[in-house]
Amino acid sequence: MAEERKSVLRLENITKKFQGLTAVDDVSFDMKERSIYALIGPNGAGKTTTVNMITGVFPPTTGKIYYRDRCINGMKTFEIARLGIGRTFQNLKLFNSMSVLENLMIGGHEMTKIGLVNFCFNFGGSKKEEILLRERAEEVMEYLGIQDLAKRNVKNLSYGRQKIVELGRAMMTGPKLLLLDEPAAGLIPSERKEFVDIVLRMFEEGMDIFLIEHNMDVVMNVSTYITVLNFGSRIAEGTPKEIQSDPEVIKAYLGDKYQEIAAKERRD
Amino acid sequence: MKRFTSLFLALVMAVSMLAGCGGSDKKKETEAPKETAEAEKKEEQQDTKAETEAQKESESAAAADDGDTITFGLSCAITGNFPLAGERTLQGVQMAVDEINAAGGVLGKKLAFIYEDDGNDPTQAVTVVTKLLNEDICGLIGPHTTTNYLAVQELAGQAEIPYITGGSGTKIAAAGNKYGFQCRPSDGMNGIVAADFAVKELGAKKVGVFFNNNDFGVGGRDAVTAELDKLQVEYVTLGHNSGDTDMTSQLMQFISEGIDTMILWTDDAEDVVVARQAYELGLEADVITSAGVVMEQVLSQMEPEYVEGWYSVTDFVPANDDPVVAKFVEDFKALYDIEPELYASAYYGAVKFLAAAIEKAGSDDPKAIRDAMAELKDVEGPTGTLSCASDNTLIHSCVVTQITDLKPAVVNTVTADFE
Amino acid sequence: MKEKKNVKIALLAALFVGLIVFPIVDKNTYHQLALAQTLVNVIIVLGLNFITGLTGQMNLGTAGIMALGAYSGQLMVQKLGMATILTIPVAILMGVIIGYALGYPSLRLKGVYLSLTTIGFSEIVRLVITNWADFTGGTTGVQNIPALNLFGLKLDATWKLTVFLVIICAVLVFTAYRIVNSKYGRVFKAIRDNIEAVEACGIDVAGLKIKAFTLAAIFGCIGGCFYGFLMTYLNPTQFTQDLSANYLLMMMFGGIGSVPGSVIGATAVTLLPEFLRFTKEYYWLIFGIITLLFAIFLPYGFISLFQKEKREEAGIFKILNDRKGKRKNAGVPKSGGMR
Amino acid sequence: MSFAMIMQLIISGIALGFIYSMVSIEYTLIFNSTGLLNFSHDKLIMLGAYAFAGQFVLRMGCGYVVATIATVLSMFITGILIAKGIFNPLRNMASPIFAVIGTVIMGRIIKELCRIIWGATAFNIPGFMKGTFKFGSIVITRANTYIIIVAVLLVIALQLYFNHTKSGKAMHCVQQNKTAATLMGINVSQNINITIGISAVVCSIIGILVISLFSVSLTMTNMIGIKGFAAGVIGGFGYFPGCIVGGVLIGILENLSTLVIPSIYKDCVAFVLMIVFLLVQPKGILGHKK
Repeated sequence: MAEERKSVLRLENITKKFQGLTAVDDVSFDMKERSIYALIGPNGAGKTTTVNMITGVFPPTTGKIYYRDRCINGMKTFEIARLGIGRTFQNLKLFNSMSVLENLMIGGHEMTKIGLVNFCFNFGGSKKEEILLRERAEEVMEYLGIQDLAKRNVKNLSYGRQKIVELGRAMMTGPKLLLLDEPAAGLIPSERKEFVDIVLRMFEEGMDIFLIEHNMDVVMNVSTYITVLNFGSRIAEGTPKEIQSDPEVIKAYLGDKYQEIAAKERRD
Repeated sequence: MKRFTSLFLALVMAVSMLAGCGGSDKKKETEAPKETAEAEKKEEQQDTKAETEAQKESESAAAADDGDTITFGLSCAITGNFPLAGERTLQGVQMAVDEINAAGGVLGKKLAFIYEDDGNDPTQAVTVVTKLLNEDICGLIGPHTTTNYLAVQELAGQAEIPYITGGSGTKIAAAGNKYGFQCRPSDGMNGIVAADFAVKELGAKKVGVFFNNNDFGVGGRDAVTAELDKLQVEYVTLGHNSGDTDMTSQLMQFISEGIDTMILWTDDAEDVVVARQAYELGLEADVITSAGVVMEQVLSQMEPEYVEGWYSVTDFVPANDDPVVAKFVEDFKALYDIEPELYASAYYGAVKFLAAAIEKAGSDDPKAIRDAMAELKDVEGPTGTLSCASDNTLIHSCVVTQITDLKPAVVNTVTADFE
Repeated sequence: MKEKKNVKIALLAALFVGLIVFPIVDKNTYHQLALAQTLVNVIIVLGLNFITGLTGQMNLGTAGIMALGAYSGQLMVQKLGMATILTIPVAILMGVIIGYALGYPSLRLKGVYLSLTTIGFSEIVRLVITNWADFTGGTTGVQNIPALNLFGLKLDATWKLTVFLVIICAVLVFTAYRIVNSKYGRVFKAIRDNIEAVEACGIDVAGLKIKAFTLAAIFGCIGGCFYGFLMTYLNPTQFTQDLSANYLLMMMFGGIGSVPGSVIGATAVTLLPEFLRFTKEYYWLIFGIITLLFAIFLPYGFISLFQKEKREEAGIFKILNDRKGKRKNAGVPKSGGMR
Repeated sequence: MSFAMIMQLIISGIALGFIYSMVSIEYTLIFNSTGLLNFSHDKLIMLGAYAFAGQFVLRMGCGYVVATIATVLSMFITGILIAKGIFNPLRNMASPIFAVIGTVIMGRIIKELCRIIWGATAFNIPGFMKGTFKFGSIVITRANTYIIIVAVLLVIALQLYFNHTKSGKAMHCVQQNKTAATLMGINVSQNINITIGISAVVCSIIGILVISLFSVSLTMTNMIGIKGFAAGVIGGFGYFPGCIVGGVLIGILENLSTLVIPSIYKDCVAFVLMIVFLLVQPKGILGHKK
């Protein structure tokens, strides 16, 4: 790990106040290239607020966000997404009136070049572009193993399948950094395992992953580096092993009562 | 691919629907050949021309066989936002036709009419008149109001069928359409008569001209202001939109300008609002209005004191001792037990004029009838004698009336000279 | 699959030829006028389909768009002596201007608020045209509009204009069909379903909303321009709220969001009153009742008769299904309409 | 323009403004509970006027009070029929467009029915709410004073109803989240039926009050229908006291605008204001809900 890896995502003293309530309080961290970086913390720790600031949903009150050393404060959501940040949503935002294939093709929409006026006159070009887009979508579906669902309407699929479709759509935008907002939530163990395998496979192929997750066993055996938030401020940072034994983290998750019981047991 | 079938179905439906709507009485003939023509198209055979040709003959044949009647078209507003005019027009025309047929019809043939509803909307007027022009008619009693007349005048001009409208706007004569006739005094004349009456009879020093911003009101305003300029009398003009329900601001401006006479040129609904608010705001001024106010259905909406002493330049008043008018009022009351008013009398006169023209022309060929109409003089009608002037206006006299206790009485009749 | 597609193309071509032949052969100007009016309405409804059908933004200002499309061209012809053929590019330019003028509020407003803005826009356009009498001719309107002359070929008779309209309408239907079934149609529908997700895919939603409004305004203005030539007379009283509602009715009657649906809807709602004219006094009431029954029992329109899953979502078929108690395709969640 | 004249303009502006307020109250009721706009509300007002004047007073000759009660009852039932027929089947569709179209068609049918049943002639009730009150040189018609009184009473009653009665609070839940409301045991469609019934009653009251001002005709409510929307938006969408403020503001500004711009542009004022407010301040002056 000697050579200096470039920083992918750097937050410097980010604070966010909502009319007096400080959701995120002076958080800084630096995500390096080639890593699965996890942001964990109990409910209401400010994880989703942080993600919303990164993706430009609302600007931070103070502090700077850098993506590959380029300040993205105040940029619009779609401008940030175009820089190569794909994301999935905590509460599954899919296009319910369309099929799986169409959902994925929307993901790739930005890659197509033909403008509206050009489209009306250029018959061949737009046909070719459409076929190209369709093929890319089929490739991603094969990669994710959902090619047989292509024609099915998204709203009729099971929750696990829908999560994978949303992941597929994020991949279609050709991201370099993938933001996963609680991907394992609501999945049954077999689906969770399948999801983790896909994420690991993507990581090996060069995709950096920024993970927001509750589920400890997913976080602990997947991520390379973890930051823990509690009540909006950073309480710990480090590799999964360090985090597991860090007293502050245990207190934050299991509350101080557990601390006393553990101490009592050690004493007896 | 399902979408393709539905797209195809849509266009097939369009064509078959079109075929179907060739007028109710001809439904059977056009329906059958059209369908077969349609079927043939599907198998790409090219003899569609022959098929629709056959259907064409059957259509004109149907019109010729009922040779013993002469039909004319009538377009009036039964639905839409002016339905009252349509109803009264229909009653007036029906009565005239029945009377003519009772007296032996025209050229020995029965007079009949087909009527369509134009909903007092220019778009529907064009559609309806096109439909009527395709029937075998010798004349058309046109859509009422100046707006609809202007929408239709090019159409009727091309079809070379004479048509008479009850619109009174100055733009009608100005359009100068050879085939268009105006069976009500044009606002040009009414406006001048109103202005003269205000200045000469009532000694107006400062006149307030309150006009409806539609073509009827604007036409009236221009005529009145032109006459007032000639008479060098000071005037103030203010407008309101049709359908306006609050005239306070305009009336307040009139009061603050200190006008002693107000000339009001607007439609029925606005007349009522102005009358009420002028009385409430205490406008002390003689008022002369355009034709609509004296109609029974307008007066019934008002309290007597609102319009006490108002004058109105109109062409028809039921309480008129002229024998022709009195007889018409009686017959109308006997038939429909309501008093006839402007629209019924105007279009009654128009039918009588059309019948007289057919008699004079001696045939039901529209061009001949038009030429006959151009020279026709002195046809007796409830709204005065109809005689055609060079600008195709038929009525050249109007009546100045005064309203006392909601009863309009004739003050004097003015007959303008015409060439 | 291949030969099924060819048969459809052949049928459509036959229909196109049929529509071209029909006005030439059938001398009855009433039929020609009815066909021309249907085609004008089809063009306008196609435009409306882009915003209200696909992106789901309520537009009740179609009358205002049509008025500007019609008046802009004709006033140029009358006041500046411009050639009549140029009214079409002027209408397209006016469409782009309206696209931005109406597109901008659509970025900030949604649903009911947007529909009120479009109503306001349409009313202001009508009032300005009515009251700015010396430029627009006010309530006397624009009279005797000259015939459209295409580089010398004067379309003075109704049937000539109708034939030209059939060609223009066919081109626009084809273009609209291509747009709706392309990436643009798809992304418009995506905006209707979930805006945040579209933004997360790096798509500039604001730009697309304005594109949708511009497309609708261009189609609307072209329709308005031909409406002017067809009627040979323009008057502000024609462009009322009722007219805008009529276009929404056409789109819904045929089927919201689909091009064949818009064509069927425009044809049916334009010709139905003509059909019912023989009932003289009550034709408008009967027309109202038929459209109301359609609106309630077949809300997804005529086209939904061909799309199974759309059909079962609402209206008479849903009621029948619920009563029968069996849910044909198991995938549909039990709660049915509650989405 | 003397001071007294301007005062008269303001007073009659307020008087007319309250009509717009009443109209915006009536459709806010429906908007509050279904989130949809009832585009046939102006035709319902006309129906109320026709029922009261045409049917009960002129044809059946009953006294004003009896006629009012009869009109209110019949309109309540009409409102529920409309709710059952149009609003409930169409309200949980994907987009509000379906219900909007349903109400527009309903409006057309009502207008045609009025024309066929009560005829096309415009008519009035002689001596109904005639006369004016004079304060020095300022004049205000009796009808307008009744409208102001009824409007204020209505707002107070509706505020109390919405905030302090069980079914009133239920309406709040129905508006915010229909699924949750059902889970809480509120019969949503029945609640909406009542709301639209009340709204139809308010329509009929407006209809009765404006008879003496506009007289009963098929086009009596065209203008106030659309301006009612403007009043709601400017005052504060979905908030009753806001409707009063919005309506009065439009009434006054319209009248005063004639001092500055030609009187024919009076109607544009309401629409320009509406669009400005929609863009700049969508929640209106008093409104606190977006």
